[in-house]
Amino acid sequence: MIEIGFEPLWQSTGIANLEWGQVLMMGVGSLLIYLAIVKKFEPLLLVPIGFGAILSNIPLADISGSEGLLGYIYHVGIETGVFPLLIFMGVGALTDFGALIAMPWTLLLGAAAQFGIFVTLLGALALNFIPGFDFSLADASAIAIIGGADGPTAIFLASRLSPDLLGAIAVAAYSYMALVPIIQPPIMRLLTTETERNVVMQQLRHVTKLEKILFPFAVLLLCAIFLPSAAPLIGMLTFGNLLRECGVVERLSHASQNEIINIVTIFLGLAVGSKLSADKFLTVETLGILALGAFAFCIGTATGIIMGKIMYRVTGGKVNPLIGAAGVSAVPMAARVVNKVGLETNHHNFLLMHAMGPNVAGVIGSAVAAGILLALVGG
Amino acid sequence: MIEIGFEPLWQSTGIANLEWGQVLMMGVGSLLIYLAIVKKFEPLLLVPIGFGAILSNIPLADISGSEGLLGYIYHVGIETGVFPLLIFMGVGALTDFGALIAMPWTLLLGAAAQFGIFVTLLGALALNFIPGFDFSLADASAIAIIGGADGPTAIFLASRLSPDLLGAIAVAAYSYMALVPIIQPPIMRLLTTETERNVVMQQLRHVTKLEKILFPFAVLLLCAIFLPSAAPLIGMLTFGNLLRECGVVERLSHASQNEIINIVTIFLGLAVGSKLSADKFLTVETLGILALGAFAFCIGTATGIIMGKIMYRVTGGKVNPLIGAAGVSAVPMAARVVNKVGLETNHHNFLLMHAMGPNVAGVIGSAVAAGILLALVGG
Amino acid sequence: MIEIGFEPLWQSTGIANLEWGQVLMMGVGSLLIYLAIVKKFEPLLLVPIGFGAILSNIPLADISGSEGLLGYIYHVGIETGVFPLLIFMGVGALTDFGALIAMPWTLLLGAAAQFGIFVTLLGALALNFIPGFDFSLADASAIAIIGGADGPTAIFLASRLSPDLLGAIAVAAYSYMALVPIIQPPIMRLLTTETERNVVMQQLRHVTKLEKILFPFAVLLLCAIFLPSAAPLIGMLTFGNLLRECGVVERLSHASQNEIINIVTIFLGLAVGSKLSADKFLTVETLGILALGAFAFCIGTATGIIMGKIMYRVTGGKVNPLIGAAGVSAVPMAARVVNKVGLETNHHNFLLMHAMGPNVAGVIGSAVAAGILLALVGG
Amino acid sequence: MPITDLLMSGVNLMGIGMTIVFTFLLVLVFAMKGMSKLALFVTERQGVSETLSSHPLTTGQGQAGMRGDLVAVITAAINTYRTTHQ
Amino acid sequence: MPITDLLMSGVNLMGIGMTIVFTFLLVLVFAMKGMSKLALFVTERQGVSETLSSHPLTTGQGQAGMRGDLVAVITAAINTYRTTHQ
Amino acid sequence: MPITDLLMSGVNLMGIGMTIVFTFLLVLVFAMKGMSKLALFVTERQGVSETLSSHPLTTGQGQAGMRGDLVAVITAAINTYRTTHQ
Ligand code: NA
Ligand code: NA
Ligand code: NA
Repeated sequence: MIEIGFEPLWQSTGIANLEWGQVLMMGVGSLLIYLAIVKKFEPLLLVPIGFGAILSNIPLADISGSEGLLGYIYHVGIETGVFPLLIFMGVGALTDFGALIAMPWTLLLGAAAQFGIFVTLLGALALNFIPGFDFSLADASAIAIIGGADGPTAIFLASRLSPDLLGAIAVAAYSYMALVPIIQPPIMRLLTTETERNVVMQQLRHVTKLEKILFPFAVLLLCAIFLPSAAPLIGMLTFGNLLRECGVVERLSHASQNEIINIVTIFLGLAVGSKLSADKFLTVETLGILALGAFAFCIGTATGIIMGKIMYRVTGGKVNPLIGAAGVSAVPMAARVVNKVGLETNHHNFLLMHAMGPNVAGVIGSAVAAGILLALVGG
Repeated sequence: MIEIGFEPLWQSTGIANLEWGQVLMMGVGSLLIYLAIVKKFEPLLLVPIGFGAILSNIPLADISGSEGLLGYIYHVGIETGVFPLLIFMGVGALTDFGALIAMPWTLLLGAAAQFGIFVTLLGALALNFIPGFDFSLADASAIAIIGGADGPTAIFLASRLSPDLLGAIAVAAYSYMALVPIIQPPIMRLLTTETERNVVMQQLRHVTKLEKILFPFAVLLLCAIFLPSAAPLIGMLTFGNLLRECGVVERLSHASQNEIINIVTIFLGLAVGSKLSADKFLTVETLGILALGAFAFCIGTATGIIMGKIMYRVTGGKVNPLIGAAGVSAVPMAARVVNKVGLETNHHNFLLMHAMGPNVAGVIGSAVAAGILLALVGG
Repeated sequence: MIEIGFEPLWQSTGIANLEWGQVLMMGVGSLLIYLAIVKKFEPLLLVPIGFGAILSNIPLADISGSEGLLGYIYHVGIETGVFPLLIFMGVGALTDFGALIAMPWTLLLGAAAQFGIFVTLLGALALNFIPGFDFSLADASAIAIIGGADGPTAIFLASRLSPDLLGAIAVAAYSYMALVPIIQPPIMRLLTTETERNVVMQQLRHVTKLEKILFPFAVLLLCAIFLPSAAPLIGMLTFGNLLRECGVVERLSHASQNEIINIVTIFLGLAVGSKLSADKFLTVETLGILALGAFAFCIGTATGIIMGKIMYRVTGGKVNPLIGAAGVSAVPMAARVVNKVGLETNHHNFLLMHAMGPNVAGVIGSAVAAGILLALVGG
Repeated sequence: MPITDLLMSGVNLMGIGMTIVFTFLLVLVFAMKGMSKLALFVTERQGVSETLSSHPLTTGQGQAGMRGDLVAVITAAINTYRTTHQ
Repeated sequence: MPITDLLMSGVNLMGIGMTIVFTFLLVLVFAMKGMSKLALFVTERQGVSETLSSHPLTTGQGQAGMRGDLVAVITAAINTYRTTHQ
Repeated sequence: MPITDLLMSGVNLMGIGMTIVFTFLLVLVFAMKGMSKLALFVTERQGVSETLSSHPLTTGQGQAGMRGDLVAVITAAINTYRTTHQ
C-alpha cells in the first residue's frame, strides 16, 4: 500500500527544488519573449527560444534532458545540423537574388562586411587576458560568426564548434539582428559625407529567368571547387533557390517557403532555448559574447561602408557607400535601414533595391566565412 | 535455381497464416471506421486508429513490428511522448481561453469534473476482485485518465504508465468523447431543477489582448512551482496558446494549428491503432476499460454539475449549474451539449460562451490530474 | 599556435581532391535537372534527385556520408521504407478510383501490363551472359520493377532488394515515365488497326460515394488474404484513398495530398540523389538498367494493348484496345497519351476517362507484382 | 548459381508471378462487382448515402443504439477470441 | 499487493489528487484575478495594448533604451547567479 | 596554448580568412558576369527563355532527340570513367 506523506509530496513540487539559476533563466526567457512581442525583436525565433528557456529551467521536469521533448528535438535537429540546413533551404527559396545578379560587384561589399567576423575572433581571443574567460580557438570562431548577422549560419557553426556556447551565441545573434536599426545608422552617418549619401544609383537592369536559374549553380560550383566545407550551407541555400527559380516545381518551392521553414523554426527555437541553462548561460562568458556581438556588428557595418566608399571612388561616384552597410546580411532589415538613412538625406532616393544586392551577398559571404572556420578550426 | 512449389506459396498467403484474433481485430478496426464515417465519432482520430488496427493485424506483414512502418512511427512518436505533446501544442494554438479569463471561478468546475478520474481509479482497482482482472496502480491510473475526456492526455499518460493498455484506453477515450451528446444530457436533466436550468448568465466582460498573453505564463508558472510533472503537457499547451495570442508569429501559429497538428494526427492515429492486437485488446480487461470509461464520464459530468449547483447557491443564482457539465473538457462538444440542453428549457438562453470557460478549464484540470498521477504513481 | 601554410590550405580545396567520377556524376545530376526544367521530365522528382547527385559528389564535404545531411535523410527515410510509403499514401489521397470502379474488367489490362516487369526480369538475368554484368535474382527483380512505371514502388522495392542499384533504378524509372509520350505512341499504332482505334466506348456509369468508400477495403482485404507482402504498399495506398473518400477527415486528406507528399518528395529526391555516386552509377550495369528500362516499358505497353485487343474481341468491339496501353500506370501521363492517340484517329473520341481505369489498375498491379517479388525473392 | 539456373528461376518466377497478378486482379474484379451490388442494395434499402452527408452532431436513437452496439460487438469479439484461444 | 491495500492506496491517491487539483486551480483563480488587475493597470498606465499593435520597425528611444536594458538585465542576472553560486 | 599564441593563430586565421572570402567572392563576380553573358547568348540564339515556359506535354522531335541524348551522354560519362579508372 502506498502511503503518501507530506514530505515526499513537498519534494515533488517545483518550489522545493527550485534553484536560483533556474529562476534567473526563466527571467531571461521571459525577457526574450517580452522583447519579441513588445519590441518586435525577431519574434519568429525569440518567442520559441524564450519559451524553450522557460520550459527547460522548470525544476524536476527535465524537459531538455535526454528523455525530454526538447532534448529529443535538440538531438535530432541541432546535433545533426539538420534544422539550420533546412532553414537555409527555406531562406534560399524565399530569397530573390535578382539585385545581386544585376550588380555582381556588390558581392565585394558582402565580402568586406565579413571583416567583422574575423576582428571579433581576435576580440574573443583577447578577452582571455581577463580572468574568467577561457575561449578556445573553436569557441572564438563560433562567437565570431555572430558578426555574420545570420541566425542559421551561427547556430550551424556553434553546434559544430562550441555546443556549450550555442545558447548564448544564438541569443546574441538574433538580438543584434533585431537591433540593426539602432546599431547601424550612427555608424553610417559617421563614416559617410552628405555628398556620398546623396548619390542616386542607376536603375537596376532586367535579370532574365535563365540567369536566375544559372546563379545557384555558379555559386555551388565555386563552393565545390574552392571551399567544400561550406557545401552543406551553400548547397541547401542554392537548392532552395533553384526550387524557387526553376519554375517547374511550384509545390516543392511552396513547401520550402512555408510548411518546412515554419515547422523547423518552431523546433529550432525550442531546441536552442533548451540550451539556456543557468550553468551554461549565466557566466561572464555570456557577457563577453554579448559585448563581442555588438562589437562584431559595428565592425562589419563599418568595413562594409568603407568598401562602399572605395567603390564610390573607383566608379567615379556611381555607388552610394551606404549600401555597403547592408553587406552584414540581416536580410532584409539591413537593406531597409540603408533605404531609411538614404531617404533622410534625399527624399527621393530609394536605395532599397540596390541595398538588396550586398544584403544577399552578405548571406553568401558569411556562409563562406563559416566554411573557412570549419575547415581551419573544426575537424 | 529456385523451384517454387505449391506449399511454400500457400504458406506465404495471408489466409494460411490467419488467426482468429486477427480477423476479429480487423473487424474492430472496421467498426471504428464505420462509427467514424457514419456516426461521425471523432473521425479525425478514429479513421486512422481503425485503419492502423486493420494494417497491424494483417498476417505475416508485421507492419507494427520493429521493422514495420507503424512500428517505426510508434517508436518515434508515442514511446517518446512527442506526438501527444505536439497535439497539445496544436490544441493550445486552436483554443481561445478568453471565456475562462473572463470567469476565472469556472476553473473550479473544471476541477470538480476531475473527480471522475479518481473515482474511476478506485473502480479499476475494485475490478481486481473479479477473477481475470489484474490492474496495477499504474494500469488503474492510466485507465482513470479516460475520465479526463482528453485524448492526447490519455495517450501521453498511458504510454508512460501502461503501454499495453494504450490501445484500449485510446479507443475508449475517443469513443466516449464522441458519445458525450448521448451520455451527458440525461445526467444533466436528472441533477438540475428547471429553475436552475433557466438561469440566464451575465454577458461575459471584454478580455484584453494583454490578459490573453499573460494567461499562458500564469498557468505555466503555477505548474512549474507546484506540479513540475505536468510541465510537458501544460508547457506545450501554453506554448501553443502563446503562439496564437502574442500576435507577432502568425506563421508559427498557423503551422501549429494546421500542418503540425494534421500530420501528427495521422501518425498518432496509425500508431495507436498499431497497438490494437488481439492478445492485448481482446481481453476481459478491455471490457472493463470500456465499462469504466462510461462510468468515468458519468461521474465527471455529475460532479461538475454538483459544483455548478454549489456555485449557483453561493452566487445567489447567477451561475447556471448546467455549465458544470462542460468541466469534463471534450472541447467543444461538451460546451455545445450544455448549450443545447439549456435551449430546451429556455429558447433564448445561449450558454455556449459561458460553457467554454469550464470546458477549457477541464483541459487544464485533466493535465494537472495527469501530472499528479505521473508524480505519485509513475517513475 | 596554428600556422596555416599553403599546402594544407590547398589540400582543403575541392579541386585538389576532385576525382573524375565526381565531375561526371555532377554532370549527370545537372543533366537530370536540365531535362526536368527544359524538357519537363518529372520535375518534382528529377530536380531534387539531380541536386542530390551534385551535392553528394562534392569532394570532402561527404554530404551523403553517415554524418551528412543526405546520409541522415537516406537512413531515416529510405532504409526504413518510410518515404516511399508516405508518397504512396499521398498518391492514394490524390487518386480517384471512380473510373476503375465503373469498369472493373479494366483491372485485367493493368494485370497484362505487368508482363513487362517479368520479361525484364528475364532480360536482366540474360544480361549476365555479357561479361561485366553480374545481376543476382534480387538485383534483377529490383530492375524489373522499372517496368511497373511507378516511382515509389520502384524505390521501395530497390531499397529492400538491391540498395546499391537504387540510384540507377530510380533515375531510369522516372526518366522513362517522363518518356511515356515518346515510347508508347509508335507501339500503340503498330499493334492496333484503325478500326480498333476508332472504337467509341460507352459513357461511364455513375459511381456512388459508398462504392468509393468500400473500394479501398476490398483491395486491402484481398491483399491481406492473398499477398501480405504487398500490404505495406497497398495498405498506405488504400489508407490515403480512404482519407480522400470518406468525407469526414478533410484536414487529414488535405495534409496527405499537400504538406506530407510535398515535404517527403523533397527529401526522397535528395536521398535518392545521394545514391548517385560514381562507383555505383558509372558502371556498365547502369547502361544495362537504362536499356532494360526502355525494354520494360515497351513490353508492358505491348502486352497491355494485346489484352485490350482480346477484350475488344470478347466484348464484340465495345473496348478500344488503346486503353490497354495505360495499364503500365505512369498516372496520369499514360492515360493522356491514350487520349491523344485516340483523337488522332477520331477527333471526337475522348478516351481519357476510360483510360483512367487501367491507368490506376496499373498502380495496384505493380504493387502486387512488387509484393510477389518481395515474397519470393526477398527475405 | 550458373546463369542458366538463374534464368530457369526467372522463368519460374515469371510463371508464378503473372499467374498471381492475374488471379489477384481477377478476384478483385469479382470482389468489386460484389461490392458495387452491395453498395447499390444498401443505398436503396437504408439510404446510407444520405446518412453519409448528415450533420456531425446527431443525438438521436441511432447513436444511442450505436453505443450499445459498440460494447455488444466488442464483447462478442472478445468472447469468440477467448473461446477459441483458451 | 493485496487488493484491499491497492484500494487503500487508491483512496489515498484520490484524496491527495483531488486536493491538489482543487488547490492548484483555486490558486490559479487568484493568479488570474491578479493578472487581470495587472493587465488593466498596465494597459491604462502605459497603453501597452497599443504598443502591442505598433509597427515592427520602430527605431525610437524605446528600443535604444531597450538594448541597454537587455545587457543590464542579463548582467544583473549573471551577478546574482555568481554571487549565490561561487 | 598561451594567449599570445592563440592571438597569433587568430591573426593568421584572419589573414587567410579574409583573403579567401575576398578571393571567393571576386571569382564569383567574374563567374556571374560570364554566366550572364552565356545566358544572354543562349537566350538570343535559341530562345530558351520561351522553351522554359512551354507546355509540359511536348512530344516533338526535341524530346525524342533528348532520349537519345540521355543514353548517349550517360554512356559517354561511363566510358570516360571506366577508361580512367580501370
Ligand atoms: Na552575413
Ligand atoms: Na478534462
Ligand atoms: Na504499374
